[in-house]
Amino acid sequence: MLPWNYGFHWTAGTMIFMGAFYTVVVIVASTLFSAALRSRRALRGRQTERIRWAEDFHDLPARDRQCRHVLTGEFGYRECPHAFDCRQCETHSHLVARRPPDQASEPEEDIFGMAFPLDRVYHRGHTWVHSEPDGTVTVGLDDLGRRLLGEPDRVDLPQPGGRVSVNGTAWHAHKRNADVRILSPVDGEIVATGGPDAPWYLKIRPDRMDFRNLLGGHEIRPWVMREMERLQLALSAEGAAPTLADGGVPVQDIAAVYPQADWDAVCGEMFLEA
Amino acid sequence: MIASNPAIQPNPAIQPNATIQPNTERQPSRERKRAVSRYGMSIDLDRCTGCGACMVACAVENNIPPAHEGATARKGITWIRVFKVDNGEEGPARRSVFVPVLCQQCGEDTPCVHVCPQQAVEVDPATGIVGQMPERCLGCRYCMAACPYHARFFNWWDPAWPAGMEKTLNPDVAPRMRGVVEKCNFCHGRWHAAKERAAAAGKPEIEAGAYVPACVESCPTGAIRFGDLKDSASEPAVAAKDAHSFRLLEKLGTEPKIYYRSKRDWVRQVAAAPKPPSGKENARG
Amino acid sequence: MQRTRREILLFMGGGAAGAMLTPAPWRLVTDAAIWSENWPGIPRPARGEITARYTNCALCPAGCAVRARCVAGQPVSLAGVSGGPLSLGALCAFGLTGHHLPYHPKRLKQGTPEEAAAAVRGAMAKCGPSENIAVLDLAPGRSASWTYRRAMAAVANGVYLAPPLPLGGAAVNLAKARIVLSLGAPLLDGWGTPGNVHAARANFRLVQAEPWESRTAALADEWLPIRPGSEAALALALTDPKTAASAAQATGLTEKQIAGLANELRANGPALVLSADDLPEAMALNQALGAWGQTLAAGSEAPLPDVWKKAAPERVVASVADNSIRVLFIDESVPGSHIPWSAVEKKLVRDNPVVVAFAWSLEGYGRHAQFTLPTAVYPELTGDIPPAVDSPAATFRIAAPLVAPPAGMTDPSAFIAKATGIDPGNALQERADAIYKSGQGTLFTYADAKSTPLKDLKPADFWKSLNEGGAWIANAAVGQDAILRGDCQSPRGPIANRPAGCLPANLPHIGSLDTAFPLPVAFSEPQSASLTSPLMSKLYQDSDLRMPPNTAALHPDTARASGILGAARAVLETQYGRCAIGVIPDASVPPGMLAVAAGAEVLDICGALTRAKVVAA
Amino acid sequence: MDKQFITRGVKRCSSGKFLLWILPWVAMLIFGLYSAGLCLVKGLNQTNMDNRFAFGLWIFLDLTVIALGAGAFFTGFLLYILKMKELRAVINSAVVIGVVCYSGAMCALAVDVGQPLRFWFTFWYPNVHSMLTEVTFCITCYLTVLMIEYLPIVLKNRKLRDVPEFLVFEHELHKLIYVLAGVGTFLSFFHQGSLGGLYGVLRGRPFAFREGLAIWPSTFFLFILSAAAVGPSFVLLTSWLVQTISKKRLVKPEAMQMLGRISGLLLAVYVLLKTIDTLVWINRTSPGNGFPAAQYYAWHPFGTWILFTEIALLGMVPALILLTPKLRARTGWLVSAAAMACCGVALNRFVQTVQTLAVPTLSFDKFMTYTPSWQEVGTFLAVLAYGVLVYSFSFRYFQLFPDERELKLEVARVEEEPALVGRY
Repeated sequence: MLPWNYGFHWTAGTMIFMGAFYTVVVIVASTLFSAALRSRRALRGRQTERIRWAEDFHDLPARDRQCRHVLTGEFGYRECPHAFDCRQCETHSHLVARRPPDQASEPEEDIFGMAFPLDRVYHRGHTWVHSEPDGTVTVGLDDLGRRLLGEPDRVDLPQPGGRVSVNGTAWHAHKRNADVRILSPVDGEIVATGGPDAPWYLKIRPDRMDFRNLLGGHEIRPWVMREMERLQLALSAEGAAPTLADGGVPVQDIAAVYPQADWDAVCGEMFLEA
Repeated sequence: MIASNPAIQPNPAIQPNATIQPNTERQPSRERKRAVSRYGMSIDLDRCTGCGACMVACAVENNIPPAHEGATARKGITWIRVFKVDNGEEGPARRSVFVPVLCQQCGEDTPCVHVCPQQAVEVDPATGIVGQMPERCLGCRYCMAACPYHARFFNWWDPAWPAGMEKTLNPDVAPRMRGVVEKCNFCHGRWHAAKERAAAAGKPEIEAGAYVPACVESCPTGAIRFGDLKDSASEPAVAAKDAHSFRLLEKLGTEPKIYYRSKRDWVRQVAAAPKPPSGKENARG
Repeated sequence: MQRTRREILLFMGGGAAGAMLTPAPWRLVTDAAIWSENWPGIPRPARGEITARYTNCALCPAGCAVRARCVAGQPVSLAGVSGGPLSLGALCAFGLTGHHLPYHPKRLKQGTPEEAAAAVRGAMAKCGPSENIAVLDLAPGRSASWTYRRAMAAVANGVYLAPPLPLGGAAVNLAKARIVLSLGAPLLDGWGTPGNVHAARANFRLVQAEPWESRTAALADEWLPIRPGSEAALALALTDPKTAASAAQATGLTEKQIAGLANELRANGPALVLSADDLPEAMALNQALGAWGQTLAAGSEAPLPDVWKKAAPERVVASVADNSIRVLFIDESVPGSHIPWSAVEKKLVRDNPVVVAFAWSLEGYGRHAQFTLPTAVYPELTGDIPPAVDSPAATFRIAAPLVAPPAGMTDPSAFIAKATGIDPGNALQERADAIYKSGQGTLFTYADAKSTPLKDLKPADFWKSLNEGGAWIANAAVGQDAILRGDCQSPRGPIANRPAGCLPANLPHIGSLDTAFPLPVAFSEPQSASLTSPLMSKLYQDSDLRMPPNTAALHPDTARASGILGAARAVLETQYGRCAIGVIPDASVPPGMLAVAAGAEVLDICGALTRAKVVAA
Repeated sequence: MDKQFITRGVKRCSSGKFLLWILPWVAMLIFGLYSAGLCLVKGLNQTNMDNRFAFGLWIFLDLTVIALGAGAFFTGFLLYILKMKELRAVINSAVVIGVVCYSGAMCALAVDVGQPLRFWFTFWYPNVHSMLTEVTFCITCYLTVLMIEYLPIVLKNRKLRDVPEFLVFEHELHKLIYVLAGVGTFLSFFHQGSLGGLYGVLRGRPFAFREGLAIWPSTFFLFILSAAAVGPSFVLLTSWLVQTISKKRLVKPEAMQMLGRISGLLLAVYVLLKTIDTLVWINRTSPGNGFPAAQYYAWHPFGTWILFTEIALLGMVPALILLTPKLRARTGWLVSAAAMACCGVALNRFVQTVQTLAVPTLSFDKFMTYTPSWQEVGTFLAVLAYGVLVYSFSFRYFQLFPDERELKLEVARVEEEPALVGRY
């Protein structure tokens, strides 16, 4: 084992054997060590939220990781390489550049009786961002998200003054056995908090007025259609009835209609949480 | 753990032609360190009466405890074991021979040495004796699986002597604990004592006949002879050249140092590989 | 100055790391191995000055010379003595482990000598005229034996009993023999003095006539596998050719073979015939072959003090009237030949006889006696060794104690002498003096392997050397003062006229086949009723080399016929009784016989020439 | 009650049902631990092993279990080094199997040696020429590696990952997993081989002795190959078992078939080489040592049938099945072929350990037989129970089959199609 204990000979065999052994030990040890080091750095650098989202995104089924441009039909099939953060995506900016400015006809999209006002942009985690004149933005749940949670049992809002980051946790909502974190659509500092009964959940002073990562305009309909489809799947996967209760129009509190469904799983699906 | 042992004397009755003569072979000092002597044995099967004196003498010398009541012929500790071997015939045609089997002290890639995971088995370069270090042994028994002669033994039980009998233990040999392997080492205690006597007498090497293992000393018929194979005058060296000599499983190429001898042809077949079952096997031995 | 916790921790950590770079911790770890060797429960051999001490083995009449390696006086191993008179450096397995006997778990620790003495006194007092007081001496020919004979001579109707002497007391001179016919005698397996036998072996041709391949048969020059129980017939045919035909039938040999053997014996003499049970036929054959005076001579003992001459004659148990013994002393302090208890028992008076056994374990007659008084055991006991059957010259050898016997041991001769009111004196020394007076013979001392004519010694030195390991050997085969043994009172008389001269008178000669007990018994191991060293387990348990005591090996067919096929245990039945035995199926034992390893139980029911049967347990 | 520990969106049986399932295994484990304890306290005299049968049931168990556990390293190798993405579906399960097998084998070994307290001697006084040293070193290292590979699986548990430190560490460790996979492959390569070498080097046992390359007898390479071949088969087999017992779809059939194909491919190569090796041994090695190979098979019950069964019946046949796409596509064939492959390798290990010792070497030896004592069997069962328990718990609380959720939705989708179509 070591040169100065019994039976150690400086033979080629010993050298090779021990060399290999210690190499392995060193490699394994350093792997562990560097992993520990990197995670320490990550923790220091408040990367937890980013990592959590990266993991969740990574664990999403392939078909839920689709690029937004697949929804609009610009791609047949494309997995989003940027974890739904289009701000770093060249492809996206190119496509947007080529896209004709869309003329919004009516002020809001009505999809299955759900209102999706066009004056705001939507995050795929079912939050919207609405720019206020005072340079802040308000963030709230979109209609589908609202109906999924219905009257939430509990909502844990962050303290004003705290920070949120894109795809990081904005707040937590509890409904039945569901405990979901709602993804934040923007980076910024929390100015004020509202709640389920207030028109918005959070008022945020964003770092940059850059909402490229959010959906707007004509993207909304196909997206919501797709979301409904996912909802259908999630529901039936949880052993709920094949169609929505009232022949299509989601009721105000969908959860109430499916008492037997594993609401945790459904919300996990819809709010993009593993 | 080795006390000097002047009481052991050569036994002319056992070593008739052991006229005191120094080891004639003189190697250069560098050489000597590697191989001073190659101790070996010759066993005359035509003289072995199967009395078992060697077995008990060995047990006495090496502090091997009496058998635990659960011990059997396959769990017992017998560094040297006398087998009754027959020619497989029935009735008047049957012939038997007694074959003492001990560690054959293989000289070429000794099977048990290189399998031991922790250097508990070593060949002493000075004597060519395959040594076992029980205090180093893990008890994995790999060496036992490796030994073709079944000359290695595992301590299945804690060693136990009847009350008072531990007074008769040999101070030159430490008793072994449960769970370790042990084997014949040509009575290492005796070798050490002989070495010390030689040193005390100012001789470089142990003189022929000054060192004999217990089994050799105890054999009433002198069937077992012991000596240095490098010393061409020694009994085993002579026996090795005998036309009627053979070694067990010679073809394995492990160069065992125990030479057997018999004038009976069928006995010499014993050296060969086992025959398929004849259904005529002896229930004993 | 102030130290922060951090600094202290750093210091300790650094210290630990630094220590790792020194050999200390590694040495420690390495030594842990050695420590783990000395677990509790593993005895540590005692240390001490190592010396060599010499004595004679008292475990059988061979009395082999013994060199004991002692640590602080305690013998730790025994070995033969090179050039020892008869034993020639050889020692058997039993002898090699003799030093364990005092520590045998079954050793007898205490007895009640006072009560025994009182009982004996009482019994002797009311001993009727037709009743006897007897000593049964299992190892006759010792000085102690002469004490018993004197004691029995001192009391009215005292009788001295001993088992029949081998060859009726004759002595064998193997050195002279050129051809030996052994009728099942275990010549190479414990017969006589191993060293002597093996030394002589080279010079004679050995023909072993025996039903199964015993150790001797395996090494004989010729093995005649005869039918079980036909030894006598063969011997007879060899003596008297007229019976050859019937012998051929009985033995399964051809008449030609028998004739050939007969010629061989006559042509290649001097010949010697030995048999397992001292067959009269064998002795007759010896005489016919003219072995007498050549390979056979009258056995003789060392000279006696004149005062000892007034001694009771040596008698065999059979010669005593039934129900006539009121007081019986049995000396089995040294192992000797065993007489079936039932044979002894029927000699005792009906109304409470007193039987006092002197033994070191309860394995022998102690199981039957009212009183068993513990004695010293070799190598504790002091005594001389009876003449060996293969020693033509008279010898005197003392088994000097190597270890002191524990307290509370009884000395048989002292006890019997006291009971009979004689003075035992120091028998050994008196005899040594008598020998010295005879002035002949030589003394062989073991320590220096020197033999000195008696003349050149002072009496004190003679006595001293005898006690420190030595042997006196008479010069002539029969010294003028030698005491002849057994029934061979006058060897110079014409043997031919006294055909029965040296025939053991007592042997029941079973010629006809006994249908009640169809299986002749052959003893496959050296017979011994007494315990052996626990290490003997190496021979019968750790390896199947020998059979454990009280077991029988028999052919599967025999087992089937006896209805015990596959059984591990069975019951052995003989004319004397029955006992439980272990059974080993062994195809090498021919059908129709038993190869038995004797133990006390078996010997209790097996005399000479026993036939037996085995039944399911 | 343990809901919050179970991965979101996957279905697990009720706690009560789960308890019912583990109960018998726990009982078995307790019994096993008792018998193992006997062997440790009273010594190995509790077993039926003896000086002739120095190895018994346990060594056979160790060799087999380690061969089956090879799936861990080999799947890892294929996934992380050769980038076979499909195998991501089973890697976690494979790692757990590896952990179970190797730790189980280690425990069995600890009972098997006469002086367990001296286990560290091997590291302290290593004899680098001994195959067993290599095995001990590699297995210990590899077990450590497996544990580290197991760590992320544990930390990914729904409750644990709420702790930021765990979440982050798991994430970072998983990024470096390929390093471990590489090391694991290296180690496995050597100890699997050395396990074979263990017997191949026994010059004193001509039945086992083999010639080879440099210091390695042919069995060295055969063992590596057979282990690599049977590893995926065993992963496949377990996945199938879990699917059947839990009545869920866990692995995509493509992944299963891929495992089958790989297994079949390697098995075919193995069988080929094994055959060549056997022929060389029969015609050269063994006679060279004075042992006509025929006589080994004259000792009943170990006739030539055992050779045939090992190589042809449980080697060639499953290899062919696994290599035939048609059959492979049929779960029944696929699974039974995998099972046969596993049995084949188990039989090979049995022959190596038990038959080697049973066949006499000295001409006056008897043919040795040996039946394990109940203590040995008990210890054997303990390892088995331990394995089942660890796997059961891992399956319940950790995400062994990443595709499970997707497959679940998959099922739903299939049922949904008509309804959806009906919508538009």
